[in-house]
Amino acid sequence: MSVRLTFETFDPGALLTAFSQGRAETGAVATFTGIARAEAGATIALELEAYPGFTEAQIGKTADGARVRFGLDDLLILHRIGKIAPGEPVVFVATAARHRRHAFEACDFLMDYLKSRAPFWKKEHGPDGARWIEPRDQDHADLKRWEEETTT
Amino acid sequence: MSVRLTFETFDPGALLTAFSQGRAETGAVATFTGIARAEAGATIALELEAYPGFTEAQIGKTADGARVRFGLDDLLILHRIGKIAPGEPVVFVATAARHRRHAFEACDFLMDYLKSRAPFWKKEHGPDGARWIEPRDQDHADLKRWEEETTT
Amino acid sequence: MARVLLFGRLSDVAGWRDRQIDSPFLSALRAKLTAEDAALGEALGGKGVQVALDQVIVRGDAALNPATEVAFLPPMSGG
Amino acid sequence: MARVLLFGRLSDVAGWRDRQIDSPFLSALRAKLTAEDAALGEALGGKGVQVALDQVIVRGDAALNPATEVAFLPPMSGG
Repeated sequence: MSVRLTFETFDPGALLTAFSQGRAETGAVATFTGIARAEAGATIALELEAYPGFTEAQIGKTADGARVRFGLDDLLILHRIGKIAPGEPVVFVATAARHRRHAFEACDFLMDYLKSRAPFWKKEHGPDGARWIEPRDQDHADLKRWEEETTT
Repeated sequence: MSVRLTFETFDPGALLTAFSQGRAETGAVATFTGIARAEAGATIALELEAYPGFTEAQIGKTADGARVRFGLDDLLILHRIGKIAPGEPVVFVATAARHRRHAFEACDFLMDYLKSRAPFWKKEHGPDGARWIEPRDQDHADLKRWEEETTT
Repeated sequence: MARVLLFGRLSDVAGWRDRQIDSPFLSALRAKLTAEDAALGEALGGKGVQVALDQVIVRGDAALNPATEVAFLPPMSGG
Repeated sequence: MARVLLFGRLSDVAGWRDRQIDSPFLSALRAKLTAEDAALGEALGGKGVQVALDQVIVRGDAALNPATEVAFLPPMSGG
Protein backbone atom coordinates (compact mmCIF):
# COMPACT_ATOMS: atom_id res chain seq x y z
CA MET A 1 0.00 0.00 0.00
CA SER A 2 1.39 3.36 -1.01
CA VAL A 3 0.10 6.92 -0.49
CA ARG A 4 2.23 9.69 -1.92
CA LEU A 5 2.05 13.39 -2.81
CA THR A 6 4.07 14.96 -5.60
CA PHE A 7 4.80 18.48 -6.84
CA GLU A 8 5.75 17.08 -10.27
CA THR A 9 3.47 15.96 -13.09
CA PHE A 10 3.37 12.19 -13.60
CA ASP A 11 2.32 9.51 -16.10
CA PRO A 12 -0.65 7.43 -14.88
CA GLY A 13 0.28 4.71 -17.38
CA ALA A 14 3.75 4.24 -15.91
CA LEU A 15 2.15 3.80 -12.48
CA LEU A 16 -0.32 1.22 -13.83
CA THR A 17 2.49 -0.69 -15.56
CA ALA A 18 4.38 -1.02 -12.28
CA PHE A 19 1.25 -1.68 -10.20
CA SER A 20 -0.08 -4.50 -12.43
CA GLN A 21 3.23 -6.45 -12.51
CA GLY A 22 3.45 -9.80 -10.72
CA ARG A 23 -0.26 -10.05 -9.89
CA ALA A 24 -0.87 -13.65 -10.97
CA GLU A 25 -3.24 -14.20 -8.03
CA THR A 26 -4.92 -10.81 -8.10
CA GLY A 27 -7.24 -10.93 -11.08
CA ALA A 28 -8.59 -7.39 -11.02
CA VAL A 29 -6.96 -3.96 -11.15
CA ALA A 30 -9.11 -0.83 -11.31
CA THR A 31 -7.69 2.66 -11.70
CA PHE A 32 -8.94 6.19 -11.78
CA THR A 33 -7.10 9.20 -13.14
CA GLY A 34 -8.43 12.68 -12.42
CA ILE A 35 -7.26 15.26 -14.93
CA ALA A 36 -7.30 19.04 -14.41
CA ARG A 37 -9.98 20.44 -16.68
CA ALA A 38 -9.45 23.54 -18.76
CA GLU A 39 -13.18 24.49 -18.54
CA ALA A 40 -12.74 26.16 -21.93
CA GLY A 41 -10.28 28.73 -20.58
CA ALA A 42 -12.13 29.49 -17.32
CA THR A 43 -9.38 27.75 -15.35
CA ILE A 44 -5.76 28.70 -16.00
CA ALA A 45 -4.39 26.54 -13.21
CA LEU A 46 -5.50 24.57 -10.19
CA GLU A 47 -3.46 24.91 -7.00
CA LEU A 48 -3.59 22.30 -4.25
CA GLU A 49 -2.08 22.81 -0.83
CA ALA A 50 -1.41 19.89 1.53
CA TYR A 51 -0.15 19.69 5.10
CA PRO A 52 2.89 17.47 4.55
CA GLY A 53 2.83 14.43 6.82
CA PHE A 54 -0.69 15.11 8.09
CA THR A 55 -2.27 14.82 4.64
CA GLU A 56 -0.58 11.50 3.79
CA ALA A 57 -1.38 10.13 7.26
CA GLN A 58 -5.08 11.05 7.01
CA ILE A 59 -5.39 9.60 3.50
CA GLY A 60 -3.47 6.53 4.70
CA LYS A 61 -6.04 5.87 7.44
CA THR A 62 -8.93 5.90 4.96
CA ALA A 63 -6.90 3.85 2.48
CA ASP A 64 -6.15 1.24 5.11
CA GLY A 65 -9.84 1.09 6.00
CA ALA A 66 -10.67 0.55 2.32
CA ARG A 67 -8.03 -2.17 2.06
CA VAL A 68 -9.71 -4.13 4.85
CA ARG A 69 -13.33 -3.31 3.94
CA PHE A 70 -12.97 -4.33 0.27
CA GLY A 71 -10.42 -7.11 0.83
CA LEU A 72 -7.83 -5.49 -1.41
CA ASP A 73 -4.51 -7.13 -2.24
CA ASP A 74 -2.94 -3.72 -2.71
CA LEU A 75 -3.62 -0.08 -3.48
CA LEU A 76 -1.75 2.97 -4.68
CA ILE A 77 -2.63 6.64 -4.37
CA LEU A 78 -0.57 9.41 -5.93
CA HIS A 79 -1.85 12.98 -5.57
CA ARG A 80 -0.49 16.13 -7.18
CA ILE A 81 0.02 19.21 -5.04
CA GLY A 82 1.12 22.71 -6.04
CA LYS A 83 0.10 24.37 -9.30
CA ILE A 84 -1.45 22.04 -11.86
CA ALA A 85 -2.04 23.02 -15.49
CA PRO A 86 -5.16 21.91 -17.42
CA GLY A 87 -4.68 18.47 -18.95
CA GLU A 88 -2.24 17.35 -16.24
CA PRO A 89 -3.20 14.45 -13.95
CA VAL A 90 -4.29 15.52 -10.45
CA VAL A 91 -4.81 12.15 -8.83
CA PHE A 92 -4.21 8.48 -9.62
CA VAL A 93 -5.77 5.64 -7.63
CA ALA A 94 -5.15 1.95 -8.36
CA THR A 95 -6.76 -0.95 -6.50
CA ALA A 96 -5.98 -4.68 -6.82
CA ALA A 97 -8.39 -7.40 -5.71
CA ARG A 98 -9.32 -10.94 -6.59
CA HIS A 99 -12.73 -9.89 -7.88
CA ARG A 100 -13.54 -6.93 -10.06
CA ARG A 101 -16.51 -5.69 -8.01
CA HIS A 102 -14.24 -5.10 -5.02
CA ALA A 103 -11.55 -3.40 -7.09
CA PHE A 104 -14.12 -1.05 -8.68
CA GLU A 105 -15.90 -0.25 -5.42
CA ALA A 106 -12.70 0.46 -3.53
CA CYS A 107 -11.43 2.76 -6.28
CA ASP A 108 -14.79 4.59 -6.43
CA PHE A 109 -14.88 4.92 -2.61
CA LEU A 110 -11.32 6.24 -2.41
CA MET A 111 -12.02 8.81 -5.11
CA ASP A 112 -15.16 10.02 -3.32
CA TYR A 113 -13.08 10.46 -0.17
CA LEU A 114 -10.16 12.14 -1.94
CA LYS A 115 -12.40 14.58 -3.81
CA SER A 116 -14.50 15.59 -0.80
CA ARG A 117 -12.77 15.16 2.54
CA ALA A 118 -9.05 14.59 2.06
CA PRO A 119 -6.91 17.32 3.68
CA PHE A 120 -6.27 19.55 0.68
CA TRP A 121 -7.04 23.21 0.15
CA LYS A 122 -7.87 24.05 -3.42
CA LYS A 123 -7.45 27.32 -5.28
CA GLU A 124 -8.53 28.01 -8.83
CA HIS A 125 -6.54 30.50 -10.86
CA GLY A 126 -8.73 31.96 -13.60
CA PRO A 127 -8.57 34.95 -15.94
CA ASP A 128 -10.11 37.14 -13.18
CA GLY A 129 -7.75 36.06 -10.39
CA ALA A 130 -7.64 33.27 -7.84
CA ARG A 131 -10.27 31.93 -5.46
CA TRP A 132 -10.36 29.23 -2.79
CA ILE A 133 -12.82 26.40 -3.47
CA GLU A 134 -15.10 25.14 -0.72
CA PRO A 135 -16.28 21.50 -0.63
CA ARG A 136 -19.15 20.88 -3.08
CA ASP A 137 -22.51 19.46 -1.98
CA GLN A 138 -22.18 16.80 -4.69
CA ASP A 139 -18.94 15.59 -3.10
CA HIS A 140 -20.66 15.12 0.24
CA ALA A 141 -23.57 13.34 -1.45
CA ASP A 142 -21.08 11.04 -3.18
CA LEU A 143 -19.41 10.18 0.10
CA LYS A 144 -22.74 9.60 1.83
CA ARG A 145 -23.40 6.65 -0.50
CA TRP A 146 -20.75 4.70 1.40
CA GLU A 147 -21.99 5.64 4.86
CA GLU A 148 -25.49 4.40 4.09
CA GLU A 149 -24.08 1.14 2.88
CA THR A 150 -22.36 0.61 6.19
CA THR A 151 -25.41 1.17 8.34
CA THR A 152 -28.03 -0.77 6.32
CA MET B 1 -13.70 4.67 -29.67
CA SER B 2 -11.61 1.56 -30.24
CA VAL B 3 -12.40 -2.16 -29.82
CA ARG B 4 -9.58 -4.56 -30.60
CA LEU B 5 -8.57 -8.19 -30.08
CA THR B 6 -4.96 -9.33 -29.82
CA PHE B 7 -3.10 -12.66 -29.72
CA GLU B 8 -0.13 -10.93 -28.07
CA THR B 9 0.35 -9.96 -24.45
CA PHE B 10 0.17 -6.21 -23.81
CA ASP B 11 1.00 -3.53 -21.23
CA PRO B 12 -2.12 -1.91 -19.71
CA GLY B 13 0.01 1.04 -18.59
CA ALA B 14 1.13 1.86 -22.12
CA LEU B 15 -2.52 1.89 -23.18
CA LEU B 16 -3.46 4.21 -20.31
CA THR B 17 -0.57 6.56 -21.13
CA ALA B 18 -1.82 6.93 -24.71
CA PHE B 19 -5.49 7.08 -23.72
CA SER B 20 -5.06 9.82 -21.10
CA GLN B 21 -3.09 12.17 -23.38
CA GLY B 22 -4.71 15.41 -24.55
CA ARG B 23 -7.78 15.16 -22.35
CA ALA B 24 -7.81 18.71 -20.94
CA GLU B 25 -11.62 18.78 -21.10
CA THR B 26 -12.24 15.20 -20.02
CA GLY B 27 -11.55 15.22 -16.29
CA ALA B 28 -12.06 11.53 -15.55
CA VAL B 29 -10.44 8.35 -16.86
CA ALA B 30 -11.37 4.99 -15.33
CA THR B 31 -9.69 1.74 -16.33
CA PHE B 32 -10.01 -1.91 -15.55
CA THR B 33 -7.41 -4.59 -16.17
CA GLY B 34 -8.38 -8.24 -15.87
CA ILE B 35 -5.42 -10.50 -15.19
CA ALA B 36 -5.35 -14.29 -15.72
CA ARG B 37 -5.25 -15.90 -12.28
CA ALA B 38 -2.96 -18.78 -11.45
CA GLU B 39 -5.45 -20.16 -8.87
CA ALA B 40 -2.43 -21.56 -7.03
CA GLY B 41 -1.51 -23.90 -9.90
CA ALA B 42 -5.05 -25.06 -10.72
CA THR B 43 -4.92 -23.13 -14.00
CA ILE B 44 -1.94 -23.57 -16.30
CA ALA B 45 -3.39 -21.42 -19.07
CA LEU B 46 -6.61 -19.78 -20.15
CA GLU B 47 -7.60 -20.04 -23.81
CA LEU B 48 -10.06 -17.64 -25.40
CA GLU B 49 -11.55 -18.14 -28.83
CA ALA B 50 -13.23 -15.32 -30.72
CA TYR B 51 -15.09 -15.19 -34.03
CA PRO B 52 -12.97 -12.58 -35.81
CA GLY B 53 -15.07 -9.71 -37.12
CA PHE B 54 -18.24 -10.89 -35.39
CA THR B 55 -16.75 -10.60 -31.89
CA GLU B 56 -15.43 -7.05 -32.42
CA ALA B 57 -18.73 -5.99 -34.05
CA GLN B 58 -20.85 -7.34 -31.18
CA ILE B 59 -18.62 -5.74 -28.53
CA GLY B 60 -18.65 -2.54 -30.60
CA LYS B 61 -22.46 -2.38 -30.47
CA THR B 62 -22.50 -2.62 -26.67
CA ALA B 63 -19.57 -0.19 -26.41
CA ASP B 64 -21.38 2.34 -28.57
CA GLY B 65 -24.47 1.98 -26.41
CA ALA B 66 -22.34 2.64 -23.32
CA ARG B 67 -20.75 5.66 -24.95
CA VAL B 68 -24.19 7.23 -25.46
CA ARG B 69 -25.77 6.03 -22.20
CA PHE B 70 -22.95 7.29 -19.97
CA GLY B 71 -22.06 10.33 -22.08
CA LEU B 72 -18.47 9.19 -22.60
CA ASP B 73 -15.89 11.28 -24.43
CA ASP B 74 -14.06 8.14 -25.48
CA LEU B 75 -13.50 4.48 -24.67
CA LEU B 76 -10.99 1.77 -25.44
CA ILE B 77 -11.34 -2.00 -25.19
CA LEU B 78 -8.47 -4.38 -25.82
CA HIS B 79 -9.12 -8.11 -25.31
CA ARG B 80 -6.63 -10.96 -25.45
CA ILE B 81 -7.49 -14.10 -27.41
CA GLY B 82 -5.57 -17.36 -27.76
CA LYS B 83 -3.61 -18.94 -24.90
CA ILE B 84 -3.03 -16.67 -21.91
CA ALA B 85 -0.58 -17.49 -19.10
CA PRO B 86 -1.33 -16.69 -15.44
CA GLY B 87 -0.33 -13.11 -14.62
CA GLU B 88 -0.88 -11.86 -18.17
CA PRO B 89 -3.60 -9.25 -18.83
CA VAL B 90 -6.77 -10.64 -20.41
CA VAL B 91 -8.74 -7.47 -20.91
CA PHE B 92 -8.25 -3.72 -20.62
CA VAL B 93 -11.08 -1.20 -20.63
CA ALA B 94 -10.61 2.57 -20.40
CA THR B 95 -13.41 5.14 -20.29
CA ALA B 96 -13.13 8.93 -20.43
CA ALA B 97 -15.88 11.25 -19.22
CA ARG B 98 -16.27 14.72 -17.74
CA HIS B 99 -17.43 13.30 -14.40
CA ARG B 100 -15.96 10.38 -12.51
CA ARG B 101 -19.29 8.68 -11.75
CA HIS B 102 -19.95 8.22 -15.47
CA ALA B 103 -16.43 6.98 -16.19
CA PHE B 104 -16.64 4.42 -13.34
CA GLU B 105 -20.12 3.22 -14.22
CA ALA B 106 -19.35 2.82 -17.91
CA CYS B 107 -16.17 0.85 -17.14
CA ASP B 108 -18.04 -1.37 -14.67
CA PHE B 109 -20.90 -1.93 -17.14
CA LEU B 110 -18.54 -2.81 -20.01
CA MET B 111 -16.66 -5.30 -17.83
CA ASP B 112 -19.91 -6.98 -16.74
CA TYR B 113 -20.84 -7.35 -20.42
CA LEU B 114 -17.39 -8.54 -21.51
CA LYS B 115 -17.16 -11.14 -18.72
CA SER B 116 -20.65 -12.59 -19.21
CA ARG B 117 -22.05 -12.13 -22.70
CA ALA B 118 -19.33 -11.07 -25.11
CA PRO B 119 -18.77 -13.61 -27.93
CA PHE B 120 -15.85 -15.54 -26.53
CA TRP B 121 -15.48 -19.23 -25.80
CA LYS B 122 -13.26 -19.96 -22.86
CA LYS B 123 -11.18 -23.04 -22.10
CA GLU B 124 -9.16 -23.64 -18.97
CA HIS B 125 -6.04 -25.75 -19.25
CA GLY B 126 -5.27 -27.31 -15.87
CA PRO B 127 -3.04 -30.12 -14.59
CA ASP B 128 -5.85 -32.63 -15.39
CA GLY B 129 -6.48 -31.43 -18.94
CA ALA B 130 -8.67 -28.80 -20.57
CA ARG B 131 -12.33 -27.91 -20.13
CA TRP B 132 -14.71 -25.41 -21.69
CA ILE B 133 -16.17 -22.90 -19.26
CA GLU B 134 -19.89 -22.08 -19.32
CA PRO B 135 -21.17 -18.62 -18.31
CA ARG B 136 -21.31 -18.22 -14.51
CA ASP B 137 -24.52 -17.31 -12.69
CA GLN B 138 -22.63 -14.46 -10.99
CA ASP B 139 -21.85 -12.96 -14.39
CA HIS B 140 -25.53 -12.90 -15.31
CA ALA B 141 -26.42 -11.42 -11.93
CA ASP B 142 -23.77 -8.72 -12.51
CA LEU B 143 -25.24 -7.87 -15.89
CA LYS B 144 -28.78 -7.79 -14.53
CA ARG B 145 -27.86 -4.82 -12.33
CA TRP B 146 -27.78 -2.65 -15.45
CA GLU B 147 -31.06 -3.94 -16.87
CA GLU B 148 -32.89 -3.08 -13.65
CA GLU B 149 -31.48 0.39 -13.76
CA THR B 150 -32.89 0.92 -17.25
CA THR B 151 -36.44 -0.15 -16.44
CA THR B 152 -36.94 1.51 -13.04
CA MET C 1 -20.13 -24.64 -51.06
CA ALA C 2 -20.91 -22.76 -47.84
CA ARG C 3 -18.01 -22.16 -45.50
CA VAL C 4 -18.84 -23.80 -42.17
CA LEU C 5 -17.18 -22.61 -38.94
CA LEU C 6 -17.42 -24.34 -35.55
CA PHE C 7 -16.58 -22.55 -32.29
CA GLY C 8 -15.84 -23.57 -28.72
CA ARG C 9 -16.61 -27.18 -27.76
CA LEU C 10 -18.26 -27.82 -31.17
CA SER C 11 -14.90 -27.99 -32.94
CA ASP C 12 -13.62 -30.35 -30.23
CA VAL C 13 -16.62 -32.62 -30.85
CA ALA C 14 -16.20 -32.50 -34.64
CA GLY C 15 -12.43 -32.62 -34.83
CA TRP C 16 -12.44 -29.71 -37.30
CA ARG C 17 -13.28 -26.02 -37.17
CA ASP C 18 -13.48 -24.78 -40.77
CA ARG C 19 -14.79 -26.70 -43.80
CA GLN C 20 -16.34 -26.05 -47.21
CA ILE C 21 -19.63 -27.98 -47.48
CA ASP C 22 -22.07 -27.95 -50.40
CA SER C 23 -25.66 -27.39 -49.27
CA PRO C 24 -28.52 -25.20 -50.59
CA PHE C 25 -30.24 -24.72 -47.20
CA LEU C 26 -29.23 -24.49 -43.55
CA SER C 27 -31.63 -27.37 -42.73
CA ALA C 28 -29.97 -29.55 -45.39
CA LEU C 29 -26.54 -28.63 -44.06
CA ARG C 30 -27.57 -29.69 -40.54
CA ALA C 31 -28.91 -33.01 -41.91
CA LYS C 32 -25.70 -33.62 -43.83
CA LEU C 33 -23.50 -32.91 -40.80
CA THR C 34 -25.68 -35.15 -38.57
CA ALA C 35 -25.62 -38.03 -41.09
CA GLU C 36 -21.84 -37.79 -41.18
CA ASP C 37 -21.28 -37.37 -37.41
CA ALA C 38 -24.16 -38.07 -35.01
CA ALA C 39 -22.33 -36.59 -32.00
CA LEU C 40 -21.77 -33.34 -33.88
CA GLY C 41 -25.40 -33.32 -35.03
CA GLU C 42 -26.54 -33.60 -31.42
CA ALA C 43 -24.09 -30.90 -30.28
CA LEU C 44 -25.27 -28.50 -33.02
CA GLY C 45 -28.86 -28.89 -31.78
CA GLY C 46 -27.80 -28.45 -28.14
CA LYS C 47 -29.17 -25.84 -25.74
CA GLY C 48 -28.14 -22.30 -26.56
CA VAL C 49 -26.28 -23.08 -29.80
CA GLN C 50 -26.89 -20.24 -32.27
CA VAL C 51 -26.20 -19.94 -35.98
CA ALA C 52 -24.78 -16.90 -37.74
CA LEU C 53 -24.98 -16.47 -41.51
CA ASP C 54 -22.35 -14.03 -42.73
CA GLN C 55 -21.91 -12.92 -39.10
CA VAL C 56 -25.62 -12.24 -38.50
CA ILE C 57 -27.51 -14.44 -36.00
CA VAL C 58 -30.48 -16.19 -37.69
CA ARG C 59 -33.29 -18.42 -36.40
CA GLY C 60 -35.02 -21.16 -38.41
CA ASP C 61 -34.07 -22.23 -41.92
CA ALA C 62 -32.32 -20.12 -44.56
CA ALA C 63 -31.04 -20.49 -48.09
CA LEU C 64 -27.28 -20.69 -48.46
CA ASN C 65 -25.33 -19.43 -51.43
CA PRO C 66 -21.87 -20.74 -52.26
CA ALA C 67 -20.17 -17.79 -50.52
CA THR C 68 -22.24 -17.91 -47.30
CA GLU C 69 -20.26 -18.20 -44.05
CA VAL C 70 -22.19 -20.43 -41.64
CA ALA C 71 -21.00 -20.24 -38.03
CA PHE C 72 -22.26 -22.50 -35.22
CA LEU C 73 -21.88 -20.70 -31.90
CA PRO C 74 -22.23 -22.47 -28.53
CA PRO C 75 -23.30 -20.35 -25.53
CA MET C 76 -20.86 -17.47 -25.22
CA SER C 77 -18.90 -17.53 -22.00
CA GLY C 78 -17.59 -13.99 -21.99
CA GLY C 79 -13.87 -13.28 -21.72
CA MET D 1 8.01 29.33 20.77
CA ALA D 2 5.34 27.18 19.13
CA ARG D 3 5.57 26.83 15.34
CA VAL D 4 2.33 28.18 13.84
CA LEU D 5 1.18 27.04 10.37
CA LEU D 6 -1.71 28.53 8.40
CA PHE D 7 -3.36 26.70 5.51
CA GLY D 8 -5.66 27.61 2.63
CA ARG D 9 -7.31 31.03 2.78
CA LEU D 10 -5.96 31.63 6.32
CA SER D 11 -2.45 32.33 5.01
CA ASP D 12 -3.92 34.68 2.38
CA VAL D 13 -5.73 36.58 5.17
CA ALA D 14 -2.62 36.74 7.38
CA GLY D 15 -0.01 37.33 4.71
CA TRP D 16 2.19 34.60 6.20
CA ARG D 17 2.02 30.83 6.51
CA ASP D 18 4.70 29.76 8.98
CA ARG D 19 5.86 31.66 12.09
CA GLN D 20 7.45 31.01 15.49
CA ILE D 21 5.25 32.50 18.23
CA ASP D 22 5.82 32.33 21.96
CA SER D 23 2.70 31.22 23.87
CA PRO D 24 2.06 28.73 26.71
CA PHE D 25 -1.54 27.88 25.73
CA LEU D 26 -3.55 27.60 22.53
CA SER D 27 -6.10 30.09 23.93
CA ALA D 28 -3.31 32.60 24.60
CA LEU D 29 -1.92 32.06 21.11
CA ARG D 30 -5.35 32.78 19.59
CA ALA D 31 -5.64 35.98 21.72
CA LYS D 32 -2.18 37.10 20.66
CA LEU D 33 -2.88 36.50 16.95
CA THR D 34 -6.24 38.32 17.21
CA ALA D 35 -4.73 41.31 19.01
CA GLU D 36 -2.14 41.59 16.28
CA ASP D 37 -4.52 41.04 13.31
CA ALA D 38 -8.27 41.25 13.89
CA ALA D 39 -9.11 39.86 10.42
CA LEU D 40 -6.94 36.81 11.06
CA GLY D 41 -8.48 36.36 14.52
CA GLU D 42 -11.94 36.31 12.96
CA ALA D 43 -10.84 33.90 10.22
CA LEU D 44 -9.27 31.52 12.79
CA GLY D 45 -12.60 31.37 14.64
CA GLY D 46 -14.56 30.88 11.41
CA LYS D 47 -16.92 27.99 10.67
CA GLY D 48 -15.18 24.66 10.25
CA VAL D 49 -11.65 25.84 11.08
CA GLN D 50 -9.86 23.07 12.99
CA VAL D 51 -6.62 23.06 14.93
CA ALA D 52 -3.98 20.33 14.86
CA LEU D 53 -1.25 20.09 17.51
CA ASP D 54 1.69 18.09 16.23
CA GLN D 55 -0.58 16.83 13.41
CA VAL D 56 -3.39 15.65 15.70
CA ILE D 57 -6.75 17.45 15.57
CA VAL D 58 -7.68 18.90 19.01
CA ARG D 59 -10.75 20.66 20.38
CA GLY D 60 -10.75 23.23 23.18
CA ASP D 61 -7.66 24.63 24.85
CA ALA D 62 -4.29 22.91 25.22
CA ALA D 63 -0.87 23.63 26.65
CA LEU D 64 1.86 24.34 24.12
CA ASN D 65 5.49 23.53 24.58
CA PRO D 66 8.22 25.32 22.64
CA ALA D 67 8.42 22.52 20.03
CA THR D 68 4.66 22.19 19.42
CA GLU D 69 3.51 22.54 15.81
CA VAL D 70 0.16 24.38 15.76
CA ALA D 71 -1.71 24.15 12.46
CA PHE D 72 -4.90 26.06 11.67
CA LEU D 73 -6.90 24.15 9.05
CA PRO D 74 -9.85 25.68 7.20
CA PRO D 75 -12.52 23.28 5.86
CA MET D 76 -10.78 20.74 3.65
CA SER D 77 -11.90 20.88 0.06
CA GLY D 78 -10.60 17.56 -1.14
CA GLY D 79 -8.29 17.31 -4.15
